[in-house]
Amino acid sequence: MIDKRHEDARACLTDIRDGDTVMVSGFGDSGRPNWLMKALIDHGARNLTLISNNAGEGPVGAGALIMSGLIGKLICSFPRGAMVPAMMDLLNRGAFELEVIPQGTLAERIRAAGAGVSAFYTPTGYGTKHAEGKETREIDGRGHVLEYALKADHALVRAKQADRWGNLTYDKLGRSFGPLMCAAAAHTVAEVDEFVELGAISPEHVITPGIFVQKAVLTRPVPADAWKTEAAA
Amino acid sequence: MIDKRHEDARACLTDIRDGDTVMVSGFGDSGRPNWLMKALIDHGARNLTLISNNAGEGPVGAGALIMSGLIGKLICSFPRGAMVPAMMDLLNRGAFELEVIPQGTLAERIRAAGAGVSAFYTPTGYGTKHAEGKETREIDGRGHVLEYALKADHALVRAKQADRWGNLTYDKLGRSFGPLMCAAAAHTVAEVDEFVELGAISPEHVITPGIFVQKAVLTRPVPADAWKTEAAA
Amino acid sequence: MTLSAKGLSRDQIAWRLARDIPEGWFVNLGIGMPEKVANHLDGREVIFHSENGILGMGPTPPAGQEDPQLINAGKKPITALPGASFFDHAWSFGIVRGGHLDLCVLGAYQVAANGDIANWARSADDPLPAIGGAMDLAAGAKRIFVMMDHVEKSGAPRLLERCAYPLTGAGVVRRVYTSLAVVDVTPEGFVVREIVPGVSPGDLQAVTGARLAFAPDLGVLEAPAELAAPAPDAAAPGKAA
Amino acid sequence: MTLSAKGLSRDQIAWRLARDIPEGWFVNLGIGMPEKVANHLDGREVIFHSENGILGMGPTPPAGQEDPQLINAGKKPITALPGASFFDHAWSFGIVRGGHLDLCVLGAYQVAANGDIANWARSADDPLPAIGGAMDLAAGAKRIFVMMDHVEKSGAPRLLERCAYPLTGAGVVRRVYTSLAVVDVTPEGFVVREIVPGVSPGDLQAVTGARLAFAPDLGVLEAPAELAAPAPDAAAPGKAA
Repeated sequence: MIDKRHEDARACLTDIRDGDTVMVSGFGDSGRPNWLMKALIDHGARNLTLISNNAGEGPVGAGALIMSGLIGKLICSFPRGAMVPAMMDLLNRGAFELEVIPQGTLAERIRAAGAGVSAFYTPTGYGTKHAEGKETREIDGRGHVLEYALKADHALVRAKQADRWGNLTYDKLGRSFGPLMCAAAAHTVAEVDEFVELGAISPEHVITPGIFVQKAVLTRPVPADAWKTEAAA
Repeated sequence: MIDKRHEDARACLTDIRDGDTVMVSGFGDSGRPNWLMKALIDHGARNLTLISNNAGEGPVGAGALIMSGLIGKLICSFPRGAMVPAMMDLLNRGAFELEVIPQGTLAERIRAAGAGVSAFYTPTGYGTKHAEGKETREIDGRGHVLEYALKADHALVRAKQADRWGNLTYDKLGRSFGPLMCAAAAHTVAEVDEFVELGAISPEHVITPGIFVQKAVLTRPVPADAWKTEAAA
Repeated sequence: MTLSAKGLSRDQIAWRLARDIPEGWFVNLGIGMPEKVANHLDGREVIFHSENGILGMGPTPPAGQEDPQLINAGKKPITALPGASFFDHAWSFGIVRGGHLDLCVLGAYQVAANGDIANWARSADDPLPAIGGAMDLAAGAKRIFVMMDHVEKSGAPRLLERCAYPLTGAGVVRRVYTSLAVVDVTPEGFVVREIVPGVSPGDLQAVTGARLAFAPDLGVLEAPAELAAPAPDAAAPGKAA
Repeated sequence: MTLSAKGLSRDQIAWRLARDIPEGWFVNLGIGMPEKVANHLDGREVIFHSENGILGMGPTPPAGQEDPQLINAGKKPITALPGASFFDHAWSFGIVRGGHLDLCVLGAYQVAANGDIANWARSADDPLPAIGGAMDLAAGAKRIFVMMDHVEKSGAPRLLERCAYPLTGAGVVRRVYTSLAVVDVTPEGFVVREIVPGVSPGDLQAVTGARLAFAPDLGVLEAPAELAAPAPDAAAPGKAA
């Protein structure tokens, strides 16, 4: 019998190796897989490439991961917030590499990876610094930038419900990047409010079909002080 | 007050002009907007480009439109079924032009138009007759075909529920191309089982947000003999 | 009285801009100053989009009723109106990039006479560039209206021949609502449609970094006095995240 | 006894192929012959995809309970199992093209030693080419298994050095299950894994249009006799629509 429900978050992350690429869902505090991100810090794989829309709102989530010293490269759209001074310090010391991408392009690149589209032309960013060094093309009289699919080895995703096939629903604006990342990663772990019986989610209301999800665990709160780690080396 | 609900299907189609491009939703008999397609025949605009996954299953839907002589070009993935002899006859007489596209590429081209992606690289069809004359590119060691967004002036779409903002739900496999076409057309008319009050559809369950829908009408059955028109000139 | 004292408050600019939004438009309001536009629609039904995945965004909830999964692009608590819909980030930016929004209102550091907008960084060398969704919004909506103070706190002009700061979008701005005027961006450059009382075309040109043309039917921009603020505020423009 | 009389029935081919599908795979079964595979899983939980927008497709409903909005890619009535999900065509073919399906089973006119498959047209000049979803399925799934009679009704071979008919996909087939053998497609060409009883490697080579290698541990393909059909049937392979 297929059953993707697991008890131990940390055990779901054992396949994450040094140098892997990891996507984390969410927009700000909404839809962020705190329990899995904390487990990722404890897991301790190093030199990770982290793909997260936000980074730096505070010493939690992506901010805590960056401060943990486990991140070799950060790909995001908005590296701003209370952590800016600390992140600047780490950047100046060369502790990690940063790539900032327009948010819609970030979303579409992730979506493309999941959907088997290897590259696409978008008008976003044409004529700006973001397009420098990129291939461009005029289509229907308008400038476009060529962008490539962005995939990952792993995705950590916050959702609302999961059944044993891994079908997911989300909670309001917590949806955001979740469904895209589930499809774009080779191995997706979902952190959910509740496990439900197979068939409890109407086929009309499944947002992420289980084909995109490898494992699911129940969420638990992460106390603010649990995010703290030794300062990055 | 915004209210996209209308009573008269024919009146919703008055903006359709000779030479326009019209998408129709559905896969086989599922999700096909019969009432609107019959109204399109009655409306009588000529030299239309019709985009429909299927064509030719029988003297209904796209098959009836083709026999009506109003179609100048058909874009589809599967022009097969009981109508093949009649369609062959029309093709041989040059009565319409035909473009056949792999089904996933058709869906993705329509999706791209709605999402503001102007072109994309797909592995589908590389090395086949479908790729002849198309731009190709090797990405990550694999051959890809460049495909362009496919938009329309109008979309006629079958859905289940609509509220006055034009938010839609669908019925099972009747969803298929509907949500993509709503977004890809400048002017979308939805044919639905029922009108519901604003708020009756949970924000979690809206499949097509009203921003993609301009008008909605209640569906009505189209008797088999009502599809008949004079043979195409 | 200085020019800045004659200028509109942010609420007054928002009021003026809101008059140009008809019922039924789908609108994205950038973070910060543009959010005030929602307060001045006089009952017209306008549907607001927030790029983190909602159409039908409603006002701030009462204190104590905030939901951490209901926030806007600025990370502030919102509500979902009856008729709202949630969708993933690919569809949300499909709405943006696909030209489905009737209007996006953005704050800006600078706007150029060719429609260029700069609103995400004051330096091309910013090591932590805050692009967010601004480039997508600038490239995607049917119309881009900009709201901003006419000049910097320092008095430096923000309407320029060419932007000095890094661009968010090239040639995309349709109209600019400043503390002193309503200015269209046309193929021939800036054309002033309305000016606040007590400011002459010459005064306006003097605080503008690009040549201004003036509409033959140049209007007076009179905003409700009750919306006036004690003092103008020239903080950084809002940016999507 | 002729070779064709020694050949497997379609149900027997389906039975053999089904033995290679472990529990938990996501599988798309092409229209026609491949659909029979679903009958031979012996209780293993396998999730079926139909490209018109469902995962968790269940068996044909009882007569009278058909729902016109619940059909498979072949337009035949289906059911939705508990755990099923519906999605639009873009996501459905995202599942296909994105490499998420563990397996797609296709019928074919011809398969070549380089993995090419031809299953959508017998002529490049077909004025009504029935491409459907076959090209996407051929290009997208993690594995493509082909089910087909070993030869045409005319006796002409279907396993060839190069396909004569227009390609559906280039270099994509992993394994072919025919009425006479199980044949892997390898970088060195066809390698036979199993042959039905009573057919020698020489017999098989004689009805094959490409050079065959034979596995050192060449097996005997013995299928349950109760699945044998009265007479083999060599109609056109199924195609997605």
